[in-house]
Amino acid sequence: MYSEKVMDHFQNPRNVGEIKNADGIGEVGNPRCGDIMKMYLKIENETIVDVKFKTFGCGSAIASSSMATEMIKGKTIEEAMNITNKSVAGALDGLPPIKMHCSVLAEQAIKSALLDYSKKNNVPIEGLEDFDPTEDPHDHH
Amino acid sequence: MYSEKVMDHFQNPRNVGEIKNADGIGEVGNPRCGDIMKMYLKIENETIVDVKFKTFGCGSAIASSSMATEMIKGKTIEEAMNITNKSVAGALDGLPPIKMHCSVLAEQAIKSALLDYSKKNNVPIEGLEDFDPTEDPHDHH
Amino acid sequence: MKKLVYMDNSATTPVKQEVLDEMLPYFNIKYGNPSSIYSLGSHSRTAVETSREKIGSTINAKGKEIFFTAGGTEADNWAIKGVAYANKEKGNHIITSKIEHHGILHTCEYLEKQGFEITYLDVDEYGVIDLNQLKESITEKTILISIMFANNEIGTIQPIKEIGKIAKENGVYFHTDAVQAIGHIKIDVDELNIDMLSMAAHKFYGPKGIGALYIRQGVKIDSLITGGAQERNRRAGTENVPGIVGMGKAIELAYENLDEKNEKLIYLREKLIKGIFDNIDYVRLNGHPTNRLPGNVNICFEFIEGESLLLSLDMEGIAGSSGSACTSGTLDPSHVLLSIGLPHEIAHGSLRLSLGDFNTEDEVNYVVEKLIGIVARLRAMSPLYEKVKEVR
Amino acid sequence: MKKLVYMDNSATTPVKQEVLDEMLPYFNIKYGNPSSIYSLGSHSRTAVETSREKIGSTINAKGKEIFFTAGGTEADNWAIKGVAYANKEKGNHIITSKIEHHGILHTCEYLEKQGFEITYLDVDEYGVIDLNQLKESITEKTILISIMFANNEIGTIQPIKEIGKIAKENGVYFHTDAVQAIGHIKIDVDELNIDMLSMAAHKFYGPKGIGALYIRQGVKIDSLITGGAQERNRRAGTENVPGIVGMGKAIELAYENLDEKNEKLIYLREKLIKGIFDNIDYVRLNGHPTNRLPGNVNICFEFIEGESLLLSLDMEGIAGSSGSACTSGTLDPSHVLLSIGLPHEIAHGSLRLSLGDFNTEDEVNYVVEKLIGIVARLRAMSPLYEKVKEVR
Ligand SMILES: Cc1ncc(COP(=O)(O)O)c(C=O)c1O
Ligand SMILES: Cc1ncc(COP(=O)(O)O)c(C=O)c1O
Repeated sequence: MYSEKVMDHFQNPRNVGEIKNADGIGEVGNPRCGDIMKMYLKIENETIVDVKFKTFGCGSAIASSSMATEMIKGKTIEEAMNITNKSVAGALDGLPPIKMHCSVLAEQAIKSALLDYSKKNNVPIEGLEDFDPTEDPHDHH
Repeated sequence: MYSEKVMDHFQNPRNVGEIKNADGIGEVGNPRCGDIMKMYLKIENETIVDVKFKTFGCGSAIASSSMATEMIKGKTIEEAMNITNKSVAGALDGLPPIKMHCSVLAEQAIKSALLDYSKKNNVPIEGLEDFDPTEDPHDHH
Repeated sequence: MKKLVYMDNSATTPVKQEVLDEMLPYFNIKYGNPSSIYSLGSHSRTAVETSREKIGSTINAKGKEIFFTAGGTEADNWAIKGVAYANKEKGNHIITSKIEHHGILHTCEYLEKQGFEITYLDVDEYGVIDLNQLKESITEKTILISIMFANNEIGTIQPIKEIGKIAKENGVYFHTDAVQAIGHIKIDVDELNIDMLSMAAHKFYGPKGIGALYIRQGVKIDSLITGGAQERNRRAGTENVPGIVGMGKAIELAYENLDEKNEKLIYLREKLIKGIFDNIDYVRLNGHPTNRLPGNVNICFEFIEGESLLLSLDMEGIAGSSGSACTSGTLDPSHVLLSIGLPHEIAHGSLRLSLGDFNTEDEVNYVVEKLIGIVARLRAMSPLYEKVKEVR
Repeated sequence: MKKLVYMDNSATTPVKQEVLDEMLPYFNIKYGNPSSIYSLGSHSRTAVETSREKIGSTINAKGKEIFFTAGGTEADNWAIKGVAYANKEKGNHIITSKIEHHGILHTCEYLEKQGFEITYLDVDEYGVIDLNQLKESITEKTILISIMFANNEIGTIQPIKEIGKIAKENGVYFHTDAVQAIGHIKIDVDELNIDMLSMAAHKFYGPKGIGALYIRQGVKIDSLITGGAQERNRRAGTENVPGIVGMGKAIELAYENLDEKNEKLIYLREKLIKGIFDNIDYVRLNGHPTNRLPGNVNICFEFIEGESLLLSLDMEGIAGSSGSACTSGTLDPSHVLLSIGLPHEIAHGSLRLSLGDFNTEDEVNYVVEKLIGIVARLRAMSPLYEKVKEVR
């Protein structure tokens, strides 16, 4: 069902954990639906110097979180904003169609954490104007 | 499907053939339905001294004819009149339910031949008053 | 067991050893439920999907247009009832033929009781439908044409391409019961404009209890069996994995060297027909003389009845079948033989010998030899033959 | 293949060697069509009827009341639709429960679209229906009560005898989906007043793709699959002879030493439950504590999601299943877990381990040991668990 990449990231997820005094924290998903992703960012000079996540969810949710953290670590905010659910899924060598919402959740978690950072620090981030962290990822099937 | 007795009588039918100048000939059945039995009787002193048959029909029709001829050969007319489809089927160790009409046909063939004898010789036979040789044997299923 | 000359390959076929070998691990080693997510389950899933692809590619369809069923009859029922119920807003008229398999006919009769209207097309003396009658039968209310690819009794092959064309021109779905054709004749569902097609593995050296319905993408059809999400939500029930694997292997083998195999079958078929005609009088060949299944021989022997013929053949170790009433469990002989115009008494004396990959020329000779004696013996017993001799 | 601890016997079971051995000749030696009259056909016929008798006698029914199907789902569909269509003059009301298998539920939903009325009975926290609610639901229009014998997810066994009694007193047919019960629990259809009963061989070490519906003599029911005269004219299609033979052998084996086997299963089940409860917190047992299938363990692990649990177990060679949405292909977790009152987030973390004849005590120990680590690891990753720890 899952690609080897997915299984690798599920089995050995990168960047699991929390960041004390994180600069931005995002939490998306809903326990009712069986998936919650929480992402912690440490940001210095517009750059994501550290990132951690915690996820309650299925194998692809965990793998998507892990992959997403890898993809943004060390990147600028602008670069991180370019990460889409498709690029996460692609980096995992694809996800089964019914699991695409997991990659959507990962994208939303990043944006959510960036929004938190943006609000706390009052730095506007281009592309987050219309972002709604409560949008239902299942619609992206 | 068939008992060994049926198969034996089908494979080695007794009394197949015709009797020239038979005293009674009966033919029952209908080619449309796939079975016709023709029975020839030689009768002396109220006794069936010889009997032959020809049958167009399935295995159980042939076996029933064969068994019926064996059962009446050497018997008096009265004895022959006691042969029923059940006794023919019983003597064959039974017939499948959908084949019971074959034994009915055998009973009818005997009675038909006796009726022919009775008419030709003007000897009434008890039990043949209401006999209808054209009755549909399939109703006896 | 004693010597067996099996010439009833249209009734069913033995599972080929290569097929059985592929199936075996799926009974007790790779036994996982394909719906399970652990490795054992995904092995089964892969096996099922591989078979689906094989079957699809054989008839030029996509794998996802193949839906596994328990056999040909279920596929037939599904096609007919599924289209009928799903399209009843559009119309209630279905066209089929008088010589379909009971899987189609009895299902159409069932629908008639529910208010559907069925046209049963006539066939000519060879068992071929009339394309003009088909065209004229189509009305605004027609939702489905179901005509079998090749007949199971007399082997006649229908003008499927022309039927498909007529169906397409009139915007009517076209289903074909190809249970006797698949594995024996090349079929391209696109070229022939087929929307649905029924198949059963046990007719081409696969196992019993597994079949499939091809459903062209986009066809509106209800499910017949509802429940779990198997078969993309269209046919519920835990998949018969060994059966599915066997069907995939069997169809693959069937289309290997098909032309060669058919050449051999046709040679044997013609030899068998000639052998019978040269040695036995009062016989007639049923079905189309040339446009018939490669292995199908169907002959009426006048004045004798089919079942006694079959029993006699069985004693010589020969397995065949008959359209006689006695073998069908009904009072009437085969509806197919009656539809091509045979009188009842002649239809009762029919014999179908269906040849397969394992038959040999020696067997054909043996059957002809035995038939000569058996027919003579049964005719000697027959009051009908007696009358003919008198007339002569 | 690597080490496998198979604890998903409710999903499907391996075919036992003795069962496979009985089936094998029917693939390519005794391959005749049971409808054929020659010897090869009658061998198949005998085999089919022998299996039918075995199954009948196991549940105290007559052989001729057993009708073979392609599996449990077909049997369920047949019972529900067949009774509905055949008795619609009498009434259009059917009573079932909220925790039935989809083979029943989706079929009832299909009938609702056709104008039938369905009452879905509630269940209590253990998954048991309320007999008073059942009684009160019966109206003049009620034609069928269909309540499963034992639940496939949580293992709860229903008060079948009481249900049968209520059905009988009210002159309503009683069908039970016994797919999970047959082969594991003794069933007497007369004692329990069961009119129809569904079964599937692959749940008791028989093959996939074969099942049966018991239909008490006299029950008015339409056919689901029409065509040939097989199964006494009630279920058309060439018989899956190897499957039928396998099912007969499997049921025979299943009821040999049943008490002993169940004693062992219950011992392992309780050991597994205890092992989990002693070592892992925030767990809850689903289903009835005692009145449950001998091999069924169903436990929710809070704060983690079922699919990731299953994947982690699979990596350790352990096969189980879950009622999580992710494994069902839908958005909601199991309807059964929701019906017994679990909140969504807890239902997502369910794990079913279903034990079978081949499981050992060592395996139970191994599973407990691995579960401890896996649950800890997944919880360490879970933002939900984090919150709980904070509260503590
Ligand atoms: C209770 C119950 N009913 C019906 C079924 C359906 O059986 P099958 O998948 O063999 O059609 C199952 C198993 O999947 C089941 O557990
Ligand atoms: C033309 C045709 N259609 C349908 C069927 C039914 O197939 P099955 O018996 O496998 O269900 C058969 C064979 O019996 C057949 O020959």
